[in-house]
Amino acid sequence: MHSHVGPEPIDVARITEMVMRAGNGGIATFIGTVRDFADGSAVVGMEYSAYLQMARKELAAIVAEAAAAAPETDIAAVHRIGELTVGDVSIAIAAGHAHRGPAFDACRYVIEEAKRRVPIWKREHYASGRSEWVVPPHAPTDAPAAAPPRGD
Amino acid sequence: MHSHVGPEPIDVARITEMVMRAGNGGIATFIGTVRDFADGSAVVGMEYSAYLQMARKELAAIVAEAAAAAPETDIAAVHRIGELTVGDVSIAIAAGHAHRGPAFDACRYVIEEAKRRVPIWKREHYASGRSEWVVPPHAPTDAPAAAPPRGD
Amino acid sequence: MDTTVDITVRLFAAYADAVGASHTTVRVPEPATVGTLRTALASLSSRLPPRPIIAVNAEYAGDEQRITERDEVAVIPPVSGG
Amino acid sequence: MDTTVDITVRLFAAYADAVGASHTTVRVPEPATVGTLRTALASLSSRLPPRPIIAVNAEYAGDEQRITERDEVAVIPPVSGG
Repeated sequence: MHSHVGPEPIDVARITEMVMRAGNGGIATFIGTVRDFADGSAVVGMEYSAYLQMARKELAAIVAEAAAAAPETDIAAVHRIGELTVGDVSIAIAAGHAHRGPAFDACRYVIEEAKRRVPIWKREHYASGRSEWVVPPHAPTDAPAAAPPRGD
Repeated sequence: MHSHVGPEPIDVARITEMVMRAGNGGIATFIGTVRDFADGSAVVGMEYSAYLQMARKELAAIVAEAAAAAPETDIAAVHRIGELTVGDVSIAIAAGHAHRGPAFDACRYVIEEAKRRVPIWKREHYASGRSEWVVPPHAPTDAPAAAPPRGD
Repeated sequence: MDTTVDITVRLFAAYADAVGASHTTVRVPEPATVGTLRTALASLSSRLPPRPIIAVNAEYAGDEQRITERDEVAVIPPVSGG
Repeated sequence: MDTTVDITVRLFAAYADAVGASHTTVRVPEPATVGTLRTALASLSSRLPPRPIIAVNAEYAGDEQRITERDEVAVIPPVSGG
Protein backbone atom coordinates (compact mmCIF):
# COMPACT_ATOMS: atom_id res chain seq x y z
CA MET A 1 0.00 0.00 0.00
CA HIS A 2 1.18 3.49 -0.76
CA SER A 3 -0.37 6.87 -0.16
CA HIS A 4 0.93 10.40 -0.16
CA VAL A 5 -0.23 14.01 -0.07
CA GLY A 6 2.29 16.62 -1.14
CA PRO A 7 3.31 19.31 -3.63
CA GLU A 8 5.31 17.02 -5.93
CA PRO A 9 4.00 16.54 -9.51
CA ILE A 10 2.25 13.17 -9.82
CA ASP A 11 3.94 10.49 -11.91
CA VAL A 12 0.94 8.41 -13.05
CA ALA A 13 3.10 5.68 -14.60
CA ARG A 14 4.94 5.22 -11.32
CA ILE A 15 1.70 4.99 -9.33
CA THR A 16 0.41 2.38 -11.77
CA GLU A 17 3.62 0.36 -11.66
CA MET A 18 3.37 0.21 -7.89
CA VAL A 19 0.35 -2.11 -8.16
CA MET A 20 1.54 -4.22 -11.12
CA ARG A 21 2.39 -7.46 -9.40
CA ALA A 22 2.52 -10.68 -11.45
CA GLY A 23 -0.63 -11.91 -9.72
CA ASN A 24 -2.62 -8.77 -10.53
CA GLY A 25 -4.40 -9.43 -13.82
CA GLY A 26 -6.54 -6.32 -13.50
CA ILE A 27 -5.51 -2.78 -12.68
CA ALA A 28 -7.99 0.06 -12.38
CA THR A 29 -6.80 3.63 -12.13
CA PHE A 30 -8.38 7.00 -11.62
CA ILE A 31 -6.69 10.24 -12.59
CA GLY A 32 -8.16 13.59 -11.60
CA THR A 33 -7.02 16.67 -13.48
CA VAL A 34 -7.72 20.39 -13.27
CA ARG A 35 -10.55 21.17 -15.68
CA ASP A 36 -10.75 24.30 -17.76
CA PHE A 37 -14.38 24.95 -16.88
CA ALA A 38 -16.45 24.74 -13.69
CA ASP A 39 -20.09 25.72 -13.27
CA GLY A 40 -19.94 27.80 -16.41
CA SER A 41 -16.80 29.76 -15.53
CA ALA A 42 -13.48 29.50 -17.37
CA VAL A 43 -10.85 28.24 -14.94
CA VAL A 44 -7.17 29.02 -15.43
CA GLY A 45 -5.76 27.30 -12.37
CA MET A 46 -6.49 25.71 -9.04
CA GLU A 47 -4.92 26.02 -5.62
CA TYR A 48 -5.13 22.95 -3.39
CA SER A 49 -4.48 23.50 0.30
CA ALA A 50 -4.55 20.80 2.96
CA TYR A 51 -4.43 20.11 6.65
CA LEU A 52 -1.42 18.09 5.67
CA GLN A 53 -0.86 15.84 8.66
CA MET A 54 -4.53 14.87 8.79
CA ALA A 55 -4.89 14.56 5.00
CA ARG A 56 -2.05 12.03 4.92
CA LYS A 57 -3.53 10.10 7.84
CA GLU A 58 -7.01 10.08 6.32
CA LEU A 59 -5.87 9.06 2.83
CA ALA A 60 -3.78 6.25 4.31
CA ALA A 61 -6.83 5.08 6.31
CA ILE A 62 -9.02 5.08 3.19
CA VAL A 63 -6.44 3.06 1.25
CA ALA A 64 -6.26 0.56 4.12
CA GLU A 65 -10.07 0.25 4.20
CA ALA A 66 -10.19 -0.37 0.46
CA ALA A 67 -7.45 -2.98 0.70
CA ALA A 68 -9.19 -4.72 3.58
CA ALA A 69 -12.35 -5.17 1.49
CA ALA A 70 -10.68 -7.68 -0.86
CA PRO A 71 -7.62 -9.73 0.12
CA GLU A 72 -4.52 -9.25 -2.00
CA THR A 73 -5.51 -5.89 -3.42
CA ASP A 74 -2.61 -3.50 -4.05
CA ILE A 75 -3.40 0.19 -3.90
CA ALA A 76 -1.45 3.38 -4.47
CA ALA A 77 -3.00 6.83 -4.06
CA VAL A 78 -1.43 10.28 -4.27
CA HIS A 79 -3.02 13.72 -3.95
CA ARG A 80 -1.11 16.78 -5.04
CA ILE A 81 -1.41 20.14 -3.30
CA GLY A 82 -0.24 23.67 -4.16
CA GLU A 83 -0.83 25.76 -7.26
CA LEU A 84 -1.90 23.67 -10.26
CA THR A 85 -2.70 24.69 -13.77
CA VAL A 86 -5.33 23.36 -16.19
CA GLY A 87 -4.54 19.78 -17.18
CA ASP A 88 -2.32 19.08 -14.17
CA VAL A 89 -2.98 15.82 -12.37
CA SER A 90 -4.34 16.53 -8.88
CA ILE A 91 -4.99 12.94 -7.79
CA ALA A 92 -4.00 9.50 -9.03
CA ILE A 93 -5.22 6.19 -7.67
CA ALA A 94 -4.26 2.72 -8.88
CA ALA A 95 -5.67 -0.57 -7.62
CA GLY A 96 -4.47 -3.99 -8.70
CA HIS A 97 -6.06 -7.37 -8.04
CA ALA A 98 -6.16 -10.80 -9.63
CA HIS A 99 -9.61 -9.90 -11.00
CA ARG A 100 -11.02 -6.69 -12.39
CA GLY A 101 -14.08 -6.41 -10.13
CA PRO A 102 -12.18 -5.88 -6.87
CA ALA A 103 -9.68 -3.61 -8.68
CA PHE A 104 -12.48 -1.32 -9.93
CA ASP A 105 -14.24 -1.39 -6.56
CA ALA A 106 -11.11 -0.47 -4.64
CA CYS A 107 -10.23 2.36 -7.02
CA ARG A 108 -13.73 3.76 -6.87
CA TYR A 109 -13.88 3.48 -3.09
CA VAL A 110 -10.69 5.47 -2.66
CA ILE A 111 -11.75 8.37 -4.89
CA GLU A 112 -15.26 8.57 -3.40
CA GLU A 113 -14.02 8.48 0.18
CA ALA A 114 -11.11 10.83 -0.54
CA LYS A 115 -13.52 13.42 -1.89
CA ARG A 116 -15.70 12.99 1.17
CA ARG A 117 -13.16 12.83 3.99
CA VAL A 118 -9.63 14.01 3.15
CA PRO A 119 -9.14 17.57 4.45
CA ILE A 120 -8.08 19.22 1.22
CA TRP A 121 -9.67 22.37 -0.18
CA LYS A 122 -9.43 23.83 -3.61
CA ARG A 123 -9.70 27.41 -4.75
CA GLU A 124 -10.48 28.02 -8.38
CA HIS A 125 -8.73 30.82 -10.22
CA TYR A 126 -11.01 32.19 -12.94
CA ALA A 127 -10.11 33.82 -16.21
CA SER A 128 -11.75 36.98 -14.82
CA GLY A 129 -9.01 37.25 -12.17
CA ARG A 130 -11.32 36.22 -9.32
CA SER A 131 -10.57 33.23 -7.06
CA GLU A 132 -13.05 31.27 -4.98
CA TRP A 133 -13.02 28.33 -2.60
CA VAL A 134 -15.02 25.50 -4.07
CA VAL A 135 -18.14 24.64 -2.10
CA PRO A 136 -19.00 20.95 -2.48
CA PRO A 137 -22.63 20.34 -3.47
CA HIS A 138 -23.52 18.27 -0.40
CA ALA A 139 -21.49 19.58 2.49
CA PRO A 140 -21.88 17.36 5.57
CA THR A 141 -23.08 18.90 8.83
CA ASP A 142 -21.23 16.38 10.98
CA ALA A 143 -17.81 14.77 10.92
CA PRO A 144 -17.66 12.21 8.13
CA ALA A 145 -17.14 8.69 9.42
CA ALA A 146 -15.52 5.87 7.47
CA ALA A 147 -17.95 4.28 5.04
CA PRO A 148 -19.54 1.07 6.32
CA PRO A 149 -17.77 -2.12 5.18
CA ARG A 150 -18.68 -3.03 1.65
CA GLY A 151 -20.31 -6.32 0.80
CA ASP A 152 -20.08 -8.01 -2.59
CA MET B 1 -12.47 7.75 -30.05
CA HIS B 2 -9.67 5.30 -30.66
CA SER B 3 -9.61 1.54 -30.75
CA HIS B 4 -7.17 -1.03 -32.02
CA VAL B 5 -6.44 -4.74 -31.97
CA GLY B 6 -2.95 -5.81 -33.00
CA PRO B 7 0.36 -7.36 -32.00
CA GLU B 8 2.08 -4.11 -30.99
CA PRO B 9 3.06 -3.70 -27.31
CA ILE B 10 0.59 -1.43 -25.53
CA ASP B 11 1.78 2.00 -24.44
CA VAL B 12 -0.50 2.70 -21.46
CA ALA B 13 0.68 6.30 -21.08
CA ARG B 14 -0.19 7.02 -24.71
CA ILE B 15 -3.67 5.50 -24.35
CA THR B 16 -4.26 7.62 -21.24
CA GLU B 17 -3.02 10.80 -22.91
CA MET B 18 -5.47 10.25 -25.75
CA VAL B 19 -8.36 11.01 -23.41
CA MET B 20 -6.73 13.85 -21.43
CA ARG B 21 -8.59 16.84 -22.80
CA ALA B 22 -8.69 20.06 -20.76
CA GLY B 23 -12.41 19.51 -20.14
CA ASN B 24 -11.92 15.99 -18.78
CA GLY B 25 -11.50 16.30 -15.03
CA GLY B 26 -11.81 12.55 -14.51
CA ILE B 27 -10.01 9.73 -16.29
CA ALA B 28 -10.66 6.08 -15.50
CA THR B 29 -8.42 3.41 -16.95
CA PHE B 30 -8.31 -0.36 -16.93
CA ILE B 31 -5.19 -2.33 -17.65
CA GLY B 32 -5.30 -6.09 -18.10
CA THR B 33 -2.08 -8.05 -17.72
CA VAL B 34 -1.07 -11.67 -18.05
CA ARG B 35 -1.24 -13.24 -14.59
CA ASP B 36 1.22 -15.78 -13.28
CA PHE B 37 -1.51 -18.08 -11.96
CA ALA B 38 -4.87 -19.28 -13.28
CA ASP B 39 -7.19 -21.81 -11.64
CA GLY B 40 -4.35 -23.09 -9.53
CA SER B 41 -1.87 -23.61 -12.37
CA ALA B 42 1.35 -21.65 -12.79
CA VAL B 43 1.19 -19.75 -16.08
CA VAL B 44 4.35 -18.76 -17.95
CA GLY B 45 2.78 -17.10 -20.99
CA MET B 46 -0.37 -16.48 -22.95
CA GLU B 47 -1.16 -16.58 -26.64
CA TYR B 48 -3.94 -14.30 -27.83
CA SER B 49 -5.41 -15.06 -31.23
CA ALA B 50 -8.17 -13.10 -32.90
CA TYR B 51 -10.57 -13.01 -35.81
CA LEU B 52 -8.81 -9.74 -36.46
CA GLN B 53 -11.17 -7.95 -38.83
CA MET B 54 -14.18 -8.72 -36.66
CA ALA B 55 -12.34 -8.03 -33.39
CA ARG B 56 -11.47 -4.53 -34.60
CA LYS B 57 -15.03 -3.91 -35.75
CA GLU B 58 -16.53 -5.17 -32.49
CA LEU B 59 -14.16 -3.26 -30.23
CA ALA B 60 -14.83 -0.07 -32.20
CA ALA B 61 -18.57 -0.67 -31.85
CA ILE B 62 -18.26 -1.17 -28.07
CA VAL B 63 -16.26 2.04 -27.73
CA ALA B 64 -18.90 3.90 -29.75
CA GLU B 65 -21.68 2.50 -27.54
CA ALA B 66 -19.84 3.57 -24.38
CA ALA B 67 -19.26 7.04 -25.77
CA ALA B 68 -22.90 7.38 -26.81
CA ALA B 69 -24.03 6.71 -23.21
CA ALA B 70 -22.61 10.04 -21.96
CA PRO B 71 -21.98 13.04 -24.21
CA GLU B 72 -18.41 14.26 -24.42
CA THR B 73 -16.79 11.09 -23.20
CA ASP B 74 -13.41 10.35 -24.76
CA ILE B 75 -12.40 6.70 -24.97
CA ALA B 76 -9.34 4.81 -26.14
CA ALA B 77 -9.15 1.01 -26.09
CA VAL B 78 -6.43 -1.32 -27.36
CA HIS B 79 -6.21 -5.11 -27.22
CA ARG B 80 -2.92 -6.83 -27.92
CA ILE B 81 -2.67 -10.20 -29.63
CA GLY B 82 0.14 -12.70 -30.18
CA GLU B 83 2.48 -14.32 -27.69
CA LEU B 84 2.60 -12.50 -24.37
CA THR B 85 4.55 -13.21 -21.24
CA VAL B 86 3.57 -12.82 -17.58
CA GLY B 87 3.15 -9.15 -16.71
CA ASP B 88 2.59 -8.01 -20.30
CA VAL B 89 -0.34 -5.68 -20.84
CA SER B 90 -3.01 -7.43 -22.94
CA ILE B 91 -5.65 -4.71 -22.87
CA ALA B 92 -5.76 -1.03 -21.94
CA ILE B 93 -8.83 1.16 -21.81
CA ALA B 94 -8.99 4.84 -20.88
CA ALA B 95 -12.13 6.94 -20.57
CA GLY B 96 -12.18 10.66 -19.89
CA HIS B 97 -15.12 12.84 -18.97
CA ALA B 98 -15.76 16.10 -17.13
CA HIS B 99 -16.92 14.01 -14.15
CA ARG B 100 -15.67 10.75 -12.70
CA GLY B 101 -18.95 8.81 -12.76
CA PRO B 102 -19.32 8.68 -16.54
CA ALA B 103 -15.58 8.03 -16.92
CA PHE B 104 -15.74 4.98 -14.63
CA ASP B 105 -18.95 3.75 -16.27
CA ALA B 106 -17.53 4.02 -19.79
CA CYS B 107 -14.30 2.26 -18.83
CA ARG B 108 -16.17 -0.55 -17.10
CA TYR B 109 -18.60 -0.94 -19.99
CA VAL B 110 -15.80 -1.36 -22.50
CA ILE B 111 -13.96 -4.06 -20.54
CA GLU B 112 -17.14 -5.99 -19.71
CA GLU B 113 -18.42 -5.92 -23.28
CA ALA B 114 -14.99 -6.61 -24.76
CA LYS B 115 -14.72 -9.75 -22.68
CA ARG B 116 -18.19 -10.80 -23.78
CA ARG B 117 -18.16 -9.97 -27.48
CA VAL B 118 -14.75 -9.33 -29.05
CA PRO B 119 -13.60 -12.47 -30.91
CA ILE B 120 -10.27 -12.98 -29.22
CA TRP B 121 -9.17 -16.25 -27.65
CA LYS B 122 -6.37 -16.93 -25.28
CA ARG B 123 -4.33 -20.05 -24.76
CA GLU B 124 -2.48 -20.39 -21.49
CA HIS B 125 1.02 -21.83 -21.46
CA TYR B 126 1.63 -23.62 -18.18
CA ALA B 127 4.89 -24.19 -16.35
CA SER B 128 4.34 -27.91 -16.97
CA GLY B 129 4.76 -27.36 -20.72
CA ARG B 130 1.07 -27.88 -21.51
CA SER B 131 -1.03 -25.25 -23.29
CA GLU B 132 -4.80 -24.91 -23.19
CA TRP B 133 -7.46 -22.65 -24.65
CA VAL B 134 -9.21 -20.78 -21.89
CA VAL B 135 -12.87 -21.69 -21.54
CA PRO B 136 -14.85 -18.75 -20.16
CA PRO B 137 -17.02 -19.64 -17.16
CA HIS B 138 -20.33 -18.66 -18.78
CA ALA B 139 -20.04 -19.36 -22.48
CA PRO B 140 -23.07 -18.03 -24.36
CA THR B 141 -25.13 -20.39 -26.50
CA ASP B 142 -26.22 -17.68 -28.90
CA ALA B 143 -24.56 -14.77 -30.62
CA PRO B 144 -23.94 -12.01 -28.08
CA ALA B 145 -25.87 -8.84 -28.85
CA ALA B 146 -24.87 -5.36 -27.81
CA ALA B 147 -25.80 -4.65 -24.21
CA PRO B 148 -29.03 -2.68 -23.81
CA PRO B 149 -28.54 1.08 -23.44
CA ARG B 150 -27.52 2.02 -19.93
CA GLY B 151 -29.55 4.37 -17.80
CA ASP B 152 -28.15 6.43 -15.00
CA MET C 1 -34.48 -31.88 -56.82
CA ASP C 2 -33.06 -30.47 -53.59
CA THR C 3 -30.22 -28.05 -54.19
CA THR C 4 -27.39 -27.46 -51.77
CA VAL C 5 -24.72 -24.83 -51.37
CA ASP C 6 -21.13 -25.24 -50.15
CA ILE C 7 -20.32 -22.71 -47.46
CA THR C 8 -16.70 -22.16 -46.52
CA VAL C 9 -16.40 -21.32 -42.85
CA ARG C 10 -13.47 -19.92 -40.93
CA LEU C 11 -12.47 -21.67 -37.72
CA PHE C 12 -10.56 -20.21 -34.81
CA ALA C 13 -8.77 -21.23 -31.64
CA ALA C 14 -10.18 -24.41 -30.03
CA TYR C 15 -12.50 -25.02 -33.02
CA ALA C 16 -9.63 -24.85 -35.48
CA ASP C 17 -7.75 -27.34 -33.31
CA ALA C 18 -10.80 -29.61 -33.07
CA VAL C 19 -11.31 -29.74 -36.83
CA GLY C 20 -7.60 -29.59 -37.59
CA ALA C 21 -7.96 -26.69 -40.05
CA SER C 22 -8.52 -22.93 -40.14
CA HIS C 23 -11.17 -23.29 -42.86
CA THR C 24 -13.63 -25.98 -43.77
CA THR C 25 -16.48 -26.36 -46.24
CA VAL C 26 -19.94 -27.41 -45.16
CA ARG C 27 -22.72 -28.49 -47.54
CA VAL C 28 -26.09 -27.07 -46.51
CA PRO C 29 -29.49 -27.27 -48.21
CA GLU C 30 -30.80 -24.21 -50.04
CA PRO C 31 -31.95 -21.71 -48.91
CA ALA C 32 -28.92 -21.58 -46.60
CA THR C 33 -29.28 -19.73 -43.33
CA VAL C 34 -27.21 -19.39 -40.21
CA GLY C 35 -29.63 -21.83 -38.59
CA THR C 36 -29.21 -24.58 -41.17
CA LEU C 37 -25.43 -24.04 -41.15
CA ARG C 38 -25.33 -24.45 -37.36
CA THR C 39 -27.15 -27.78 -37.67
CA ALA C 40 -24.82 -28.96 -40.45
CA LEU C 41 -21.75 -27.97 -38.42
CA ALA C 42 -22.74 -30.22 -35.57
CA SER C 43 -21.97 -33.28 -37.70
CA LEU C 44 -18.56 -31.90 -38.67
CA SER C 45 -16.83 -32.72 -35.42
CA SER C 46 -18.01 -34.08 -32.14
CA ARG C 47 -15.71 -31.53 -30.53
CA LEU C 48 -17.82 -28.64 -31.83
CA PRO C 49 -20.77 -27.68 -29.64
CA PRO C 50 -24.29 -28.58 -30.85
CA ARG C 51 -25.08 -25.07 -32.07
CA PRO C 52 -21.92 -22.99 -32.42
CA ILE C 53 -22.11 -19.19 -32.67
CA ILE C 54 -21.78 -17.82 -36.21
CA ALA C 55 -20.54 -14.52 -37.63
CA VAL C 56 -21.39 -13.42 -41.16
CA ASN C 57 -19.20 -10.76 -42.73
CA ALA C 58 -17.53 -10.10 -39.40
CA GLU C 59 -20.76 -9.58 -37.46
CA TYR C 60 -22.62 -11.87 -35.10
CA ALA C 61 -25.58 -13.39 -36.93
CA GLY C 62 -28.89 -14.91 -35.82
CA ASP C 63 -30.45 -18.12 -37.14
CA GLU C 64 -32.77 -16.37 -39.63
CA GLN C 65 -29.97 -14.68 -41.56
CA ARG C 66 -29.51 -15.89 -45.15
CA ILE C 67 -26.00 -16.82 -46.30
CA THR C 68 -24.44 -17.40 -49.73
CA GLU C 69 -21.05 -18.62 -50.99
CA ARG C 70 -19.95 -15.01 -51.24
CA ASP C 71 -20.38 -14.25 -47.51
CA GLU C 72 -17.48 -14.53 -45.12
CA VAL C 73 -18.77 -17.00 -42.57
CA ALA C 74 -16.97 -17.82 -39.34
CA VAL C 75 -17.60 -20.12 -36.39
CA ILE C 76 -16.89 -18.25 -33.17
CA PRO C 77 -15.77 -20.17 -30.09
CA PRO C 78 -16.67 -18.67 -26.70
CA VAL C 79 -14.47 -15.58 -26.54
CA SER C 80 -11.85 -15.20 -23.82
CA GLY C 81 -10.07 -11.94 -24.52
CA GLY C 82 -9.24 -9.16 -22.11
CA MET D 1 -16.98 29.48 40.20
CA ASP D 2 -17.22 28.46 36.57
CA THR D 3 -13.86 27.66 35.03
CA THR D 4 -13.05 28.00 31.37
CA VAL D 5 -10.29 26.79 29.09
CA ASP D 6 -8.72 28.54 26.11
CA ILE D 7 -8.61 26.24 23.10
CA THR D 8 -6.43 27.18 20.16
CA VAL D 9 -7.98 26.01 16.92
CA ARG D 10 -6.45 25.78 13.47
CA LEU D 11 -8.42 27.27 10.61
CA PHE D 12 -8.16 26.36 6.93
CA ALA D 13 -9.24 27.56 3.53
CA ALA D 14 -12.52 29.52 3.55
CA TYR D 15 -12.65 29.49 7.37
CA ALA D 16 -9.18 30.98 7.63
CA ASP D 17 -10.24 33.69 5.18
CA ALA D 18 -13.46 34.32 7.12
CA VAL D 19 -11.68 34.79 10.42
CA GLY D 20 -8.62 36.40 8.86
CA ALA D 21 -6.17 34.02 10.57
CA SER D 22 -4.87 30.47 10.43
CA HIS D 23 -5.25 30.03 14.20
CA THR D 24 -7.58 31.49 16.75
CA THR D 25 -8.28 30.96 20.44
CA VAL D 26 -11.73 30.23 21.75
CA ARG D 27 -12.74 30.32 25.42
CA VAL D 28 -15.04 27.43 26.36
CA PRO D 29 -16.45 26.37 29.73
CA GLU D 30 -14.95 23.36 31.48
CA PRO D 31 -15.29 20.46 30.87
CA ALA D 32 -14.49 21.33 27.26
CA THR D 33 -15.86 19.04 24.57
CA VAL D 34 -16.09 19.17 20.81
CA GLY D 35 -19.77 20.02 21.28
CA THR D 36 -19.17 23.03 23.52
CA LEU D 37 -16.37 24.20 21.24
CA ARG D 38 -18.68 24.06 18.22
CA THR D 39 -21.19 26.24 20.03
CA ALA D 40 -18.50 28.72 21.08
CA LEU D 41 -17.13 28.89 17.51
CA ALA D 42 -20.48 30.04 16.15
CA SER D 43 -20.01 33.42 17.86
CA LEU D 44 -16.49 33.82 16.45
CA SER D 45 -17.57 34.83 12.96
CA SER D 46 -20.90 35.02 11.22
CA ARG D 47 -19.12 33.50 8.23
CA LEU D 48 -18.56 30.21 10.05
CA PRO D 49 -21.45 27.75 9.89
CA PRO D 50 -23.56 27.20 13.04
CA ARG D 51 -21.85 23.91 13.94
CA PRO D 52 -18.56 23.49 12.05
CA ILE D 53 -16.87 20.09 11.80
CA ILE D 54 -13.99 19.54 14.23
CA ALA D 55 -10.88 17.39 14.16
CA VAL D 56 -8.93 16.57 17.29
CA ASN D 57 -5.33 15.43 16.90
CA ALA D 58 -5.84 15.04 13.14
CA GLU D 59 -8.97 12.87 13.40
CA TYR D 60 -12.61 13.74 12.95
CA ALA D 61 -14.24 14.06 16.34
CA GLY D 62 -17.81 13.81 17.63
CA ASP D 63 -19.54 16.16 20.07
CA GLU D 64 -18.91 13.98 23.13
CA GLN D 65 -15.13 14.00 22.80
CA ARG D 66 -13.25 15.83 25.58
CA ILE D 67 -10.59 18.37 24.62
CA THR D 68 -7.80 20.07 26.51
CA GLU D 69 -5.28 22.83 25.76
CA ARG D 70 -2.79 20.15 24.77
CA ASP D 71 -4.88 18.71 21.92
CA GLU D 72 -4.43 19.87 18.35
CA VAL D 73 -7.88 21.10 17.45
CA ALA D 74 -8.88 22.11 13.92
CA VAL D 75 -12.03 23.43 12.29
CA ILE D 76 -12.60 21.59 9.02
CA PRO D 77 -14.48 23.33 6.18
CA PRO D 78 -16.40 21.07 3.79
CA VAL D 79 -13.64 19.27 1.93
CA SER D 80 -13.27 19.67 -1.84
CA GLY D 81 -10.22 17.66 -2.84
CA GLY D 82 -9.87 15.21 -5.69
